[in-house]
Amino acid sequence: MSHAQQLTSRIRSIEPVGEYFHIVFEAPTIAEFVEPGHFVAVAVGGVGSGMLLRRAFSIHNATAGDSIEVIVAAHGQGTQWLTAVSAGTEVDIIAPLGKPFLLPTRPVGCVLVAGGYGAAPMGLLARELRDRGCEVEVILGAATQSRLFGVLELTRDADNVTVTTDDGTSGLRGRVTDALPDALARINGQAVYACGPMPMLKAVAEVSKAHGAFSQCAVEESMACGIGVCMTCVLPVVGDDGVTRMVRSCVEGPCFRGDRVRWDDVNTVPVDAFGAPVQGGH
Amino acid sequence: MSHAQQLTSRIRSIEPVGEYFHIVFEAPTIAEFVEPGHFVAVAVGGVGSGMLLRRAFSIHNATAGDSIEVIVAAHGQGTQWLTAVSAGTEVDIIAPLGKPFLLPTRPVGCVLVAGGYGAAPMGLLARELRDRGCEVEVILGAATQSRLFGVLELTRDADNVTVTTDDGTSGLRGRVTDALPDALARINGQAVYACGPMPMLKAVAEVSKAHGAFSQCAVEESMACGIGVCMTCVLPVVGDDGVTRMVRSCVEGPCFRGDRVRWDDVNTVPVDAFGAPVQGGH
Amino acid sequence: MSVDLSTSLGSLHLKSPTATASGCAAAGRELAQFGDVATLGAVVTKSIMLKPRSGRPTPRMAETPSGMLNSIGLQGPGIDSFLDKDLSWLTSNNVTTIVSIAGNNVAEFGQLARILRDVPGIGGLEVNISCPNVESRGQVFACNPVSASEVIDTVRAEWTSTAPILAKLSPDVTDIVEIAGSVINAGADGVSMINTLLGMVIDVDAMKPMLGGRTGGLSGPAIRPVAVRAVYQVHAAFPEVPILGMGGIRTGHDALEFIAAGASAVSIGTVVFGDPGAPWRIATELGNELEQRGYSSLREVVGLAHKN
Amino acid sequence: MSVDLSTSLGSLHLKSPTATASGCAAAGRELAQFGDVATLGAVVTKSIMLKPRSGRPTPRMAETPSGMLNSIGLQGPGIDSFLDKDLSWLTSNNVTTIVSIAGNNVAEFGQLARILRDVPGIGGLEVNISCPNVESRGQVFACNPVSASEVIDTVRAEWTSTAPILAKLSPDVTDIVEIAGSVINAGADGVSMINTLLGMVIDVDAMKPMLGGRTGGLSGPAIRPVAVRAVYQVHAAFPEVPILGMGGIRTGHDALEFIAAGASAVSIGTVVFGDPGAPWRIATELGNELEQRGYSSLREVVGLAHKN
Ligand SMILES: Cc1cc2nc3c(=O)[nH]c(=O)nc-3n(C[C@H](O)[C@H](O)[C@H](O)COP(=O)(O)OP(=O)(O)OC[C@H]3O[C@@H](n4cnc5c(N)ncnc54)[C@H](O)[C@@H]3O)c2cc1C
Ligand SMILES: Cc1cc2nc3c(=O)[nH]c(=O)nc-3n(C[C@H](O)[C@H](O)[C@H](O)COP(=O)(O)OP(=O)(O)OC[C@H]3O[C@@H](n4cnc5c(N)ncnc54)[C@H](O)[C@@H]3O)c2cc1C
Ligand SMILES: Cc1cc2nc3c(=O)[nH]c(=O)nc-3n(C[C@H](O)[C@H](O)[C@H](O)COP(=O)(O)O)c2cc1C
Ligand SMILES: Cc1cc2nc3c(=O)[nH]c(=O)nc-3n(C[C@H](O)[C@H](O)[C@H](O)COP(=O)(O)O)c2cc1C
Ligand code: FES
Ligand code: FES
Repeated sequence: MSHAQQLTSRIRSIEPVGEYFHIVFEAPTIAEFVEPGHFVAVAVGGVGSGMLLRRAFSIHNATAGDSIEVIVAAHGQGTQWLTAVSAGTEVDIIAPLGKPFLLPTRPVGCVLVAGGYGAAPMGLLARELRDRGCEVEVILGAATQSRLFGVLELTRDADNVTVTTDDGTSGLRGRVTDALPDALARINGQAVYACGPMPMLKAVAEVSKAHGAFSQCAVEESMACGIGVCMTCVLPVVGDDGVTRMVRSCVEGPCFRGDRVRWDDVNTVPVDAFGAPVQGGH
Repeated sequence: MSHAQQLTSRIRSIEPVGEYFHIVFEAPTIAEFVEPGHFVAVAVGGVGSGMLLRRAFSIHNATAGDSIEVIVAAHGQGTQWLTAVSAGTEVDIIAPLGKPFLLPTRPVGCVLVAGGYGAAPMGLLARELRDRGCEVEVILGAATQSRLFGVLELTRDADNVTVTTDDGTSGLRGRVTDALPDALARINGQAVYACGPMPMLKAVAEVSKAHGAFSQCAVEESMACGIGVCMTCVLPVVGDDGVTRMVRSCVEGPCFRGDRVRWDDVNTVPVDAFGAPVQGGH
Repeated sequence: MSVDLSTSLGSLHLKSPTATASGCAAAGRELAQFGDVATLGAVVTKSIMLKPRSGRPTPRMAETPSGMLNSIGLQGPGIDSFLDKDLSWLTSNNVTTIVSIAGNNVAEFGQLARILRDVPGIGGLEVNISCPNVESRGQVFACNPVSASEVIDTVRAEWTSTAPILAKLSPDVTDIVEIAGSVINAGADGVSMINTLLGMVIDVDAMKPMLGGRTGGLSGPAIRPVAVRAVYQVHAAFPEVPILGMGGIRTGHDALEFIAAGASAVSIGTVVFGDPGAPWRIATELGNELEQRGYSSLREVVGLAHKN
Repeated sequence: MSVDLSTSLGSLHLKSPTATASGCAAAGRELAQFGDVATLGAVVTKSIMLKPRSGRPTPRMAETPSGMLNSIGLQGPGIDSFLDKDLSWLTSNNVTTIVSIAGNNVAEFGQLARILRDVPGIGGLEVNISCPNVESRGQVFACNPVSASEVIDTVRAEWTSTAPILAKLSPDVTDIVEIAGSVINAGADGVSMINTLLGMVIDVDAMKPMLGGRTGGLSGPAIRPVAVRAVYQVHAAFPEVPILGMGGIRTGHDALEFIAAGASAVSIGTVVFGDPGAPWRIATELGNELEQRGYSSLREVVGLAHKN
């Protein structure tokens, strides 16, 4: 486990990219420890803020000794604040956090599947995989063209990029999973890496499994602490011993084996989970 | 009573002056209604702020059709926020608020006495009084030189300026009231205008009375609403009928007749006040 | 806007769902600079007592994170002056008015009801049995089901008008549903909730409580989750009883939470201090929130969160 | 720094006045990345139950203005695993540890006390009788003086260690002084307060409560004035009884409010989520606040706001 560092970071730049914002944080002591799939937790709101909790973002890029980068969708209050501050603003960040993607030890074909800003961690991952000799296919999906992220960058960093949009405004009309079997076939894919909304992750995990590929999914659960102390971010995951536990996605994830997450039971406590309430009281 | 307007104002500039900040708010529709002694209430904290209440500042200057200006001491969270934002930031303001200084109808000698940022409204007042043909003496005091405000400006706008500091770093060592009798004598002063901390106002009111001058004191009570609806900002004031009432300093003040405020009873409800608790229950 | 925002609190029809909260808009007049008070759902007046009252010593407020403490102590001119100066202004300006009353004892509540029952122009009565800013904690009627129902009983007995009686409840109780039940039994037509939570800030320089009254009432967005919970619980227990919901409402989205939890209308309190136009703005925003979600009226959403 | 920040909770000496709050630092290990856990006043562990417990369904949290709601539901590994993995880590790292326990019924509290009494390395026991995140409201022992004292009675009877028993109280009661009195009578050496306030957020898109557990516990700076008031009231009534104060402490200045109100030490909860270094930072800040005001020790300030 890499140690997370808390630090006051200067925002070097904020630039719009489609519907998102690309933010560069100065983080000289952090960047070298970042692996693909790590996230950063950013304090928002400044002096007198009513927002106590940090916002989590996948690390999009890390330049050793210098900076880390994220891709942010302006969603609620916190991200609205963060995407509206000016360059030069200082914010408190903690990184790297979470378990990164598990990387193959041998050079195998890998398919990277992302929905919307889920593409944020994929460049770092693609480059790492190619450094290890893996052939890399990427599938990027979104509801509509303006919500696609990373097409250009990944075209450079991967062997092939397929784009899908729900409304057909870019690439194929349809879902990322429609394109997954072909991509797997093209490179004899053994591993699938996914980041995006829960229903997408579930579908990717299923398609991967059906095609005999190992999958790693980066989940996005609501997090209060991001460092493993609060137990808000749990989801039901099957352990090596076959037992389902409510595990913390901030420290035991966000990257999980797709075949181990009980996707249909997310937001519930399955009756067979470790410590689940038993009939007739606890 | 002038109508207060609520408006989203762009901050045109923020400049340090000594220990204070001079802030210019664009307020084209408001400026023409400002009279000396009016205040503005500024919302602070921006998106997601935990600070609900506005901050009140005396209006330092108003340029019709254009802007209003204030002098702010960075004190707690809200003023720290306000003095740290960059020019161009939009903030919600309400002005003009409060009862302004009561002006003499004839050209009489006037002494303006201010402590620290209490000098903020004095330029506007001095110019108005001189327009009316009054001779104007000003006494500016502070704990130390860096907390003096407005010396240069008032040297231009008044007939004479006396400076006092507690530590003697500028002007006379001592209190503003030490200089008041002489100033009154010099111009045969009939009216005294004061703005500053409560103990100073009390002293000014007493000295004025002793010298047969009418005094107007702008008080600074903690305010939740600034518009007269909450009853937080009250202090005991004697009415024309001789009855003491707990009156709202935001709408019936902040400028009060110095001889009507019961200075020693501020922060209490005098037993003879209208509606005061009576022995043995209400 | 195509959404019907009209609503009612028992027999009182409201053209808009946002009212001012008692003590946060005086008697409406000062707000007239910021909007047409007659277009509000209602003005709920500052709680009025029989006699003039000077309130508690200052400081009377402290800003707290996303909230504030106040210890006003029900300063007011007494019922006679209120009728003469305040209610007459409201009536002559066609403002829907809910008069809030507070007594030092049960009998005073009855006297106030007797005085007010024949006064024209009163849309409803809010009975403030929950003000924490009184000299002794023992005076908070709403903290005890028996004394709460005594007050409402007495008011009900005097109140001959058809305008609804709303009992204003305190969140500072172990079981707010029990208190609600007791005032409903005693004849309240509806409940208003919540009043402030008892709180304190210490001035660590003077080393004593900051407020002149030592303790004060905590209000504002900080307490909103407590208020929503209270509304939800009471609506679950008494689905037919109209609720005037309040506690930290800042936006139309917040107001919608209260409506979905079971409030028929909402009062805007502390937020008015920072944004005097809030009662109007929030009504507009609430309309937009409903429209975006495909609702055509506010009424269909009252209590909807209980159905899912 | 020249200020003596050491303090005590009954027989437990604390080298620093800031502890972690139960449920907000797990069992301390994750915080070790941000500071030396052994230098904290204490780690108060997440409330542990007899059996493993999976907690409530997600979502388990909602951010609220200056606060948050949680409905974790006491997820934990059960006492055996706790002793094996968590307490052993704490002990071997020389961490002052206050173990928080929670039971489904009175007997379970007793069993937990019996298991823990002979385990070395336990500095104190915090008895969580106030968690709102349980299936039925009836289970909140701290809302009733009788059931509260039953729990403490039972724990006291089992507890042979000299380490203090702290009863953790809920603010969701009409009279917290009464509850404090009942647990003190039953043998608590001190009280911890406050636990969270019962609250709710509605998801107005799904039109149902946001949290999986419907209601949750409100914590953070939003509730600080309620917590300070509770500490002040209980210290006024029982000046000799040590109080571990908590509720929205974010800075040393906030901590000083609690100390002045009567707490001998403080726990840092929700603020740790946004600032994991907070328990250390706040101790330093508190030292500075005391120094600036000319105090030479924390002890001389405990309860000082009652003297003025
Ligand atoms: C591991 C991880 C990686 C993420 N990566 C990215 C990314 O690269 N780019 C990006 O735009 N977003 C990302 N998100 C989602 C991002 O954290 C949320 O959009 C953001 O927290 C919402 O904050 P807000 O202030 O806009 O919304 P609010 O509704 O104001 O947030 C309120 C609270 O809920 C939490 N919350 C709300 N929505 C989410 C969510 N979807 N996921 C987690 N917490 C949430 C917030 O953190 C905050 O504590 C990621 C989330 C996680 C957990
Ligand atoms: C009529 C009037 C005119 C004023 N003119 C000026 C001026 O020209 N320049 C200037 O620097 N200051 C002025 N003040 C004081 C200024 O309003 C406070 O310094 C400021 O509100 C403090 O806010 P804060 O966020 O720094 O402090 P915080 O302690 O965070 O404030 C918390 C709350 O208390 C209120 N408050 C705190 N201190 C004061 C105070 N001294 N007076 C009133 N409310 C207070 C705040 O408004 C806020 O609601 C004036 C106050 C009044 C009432
Ligand atoms: C300054 C102030 C004065 C108040 N005065 C009264 C009052 O006189 N009568 C009453 O029933 N409630 C009074 N309240 C409580 C409010 O009506 C409301 O119930 C409470 O503040 C919660 O709503 P809010 O968070 O929107 O302010 C007062 C609140 C504040 C902040
Ligand atoms: C996520 C979370 C989990 C909590 N779990 C527990 C718990 O297990 N036992 C307990 O006694 N209190 C628990 N609490 C309450 C805290 O210990 C504390 O009493 C309360 O949150 C107020 O302090 P704060 O505002 O500093 O968080 C929990 C609070 C939070 C936010
Ligand atoms: S977010 Fe707190 S444990 Fe994961
Ligand atoms: S500040 Fe609200 S009445 Fe004066």
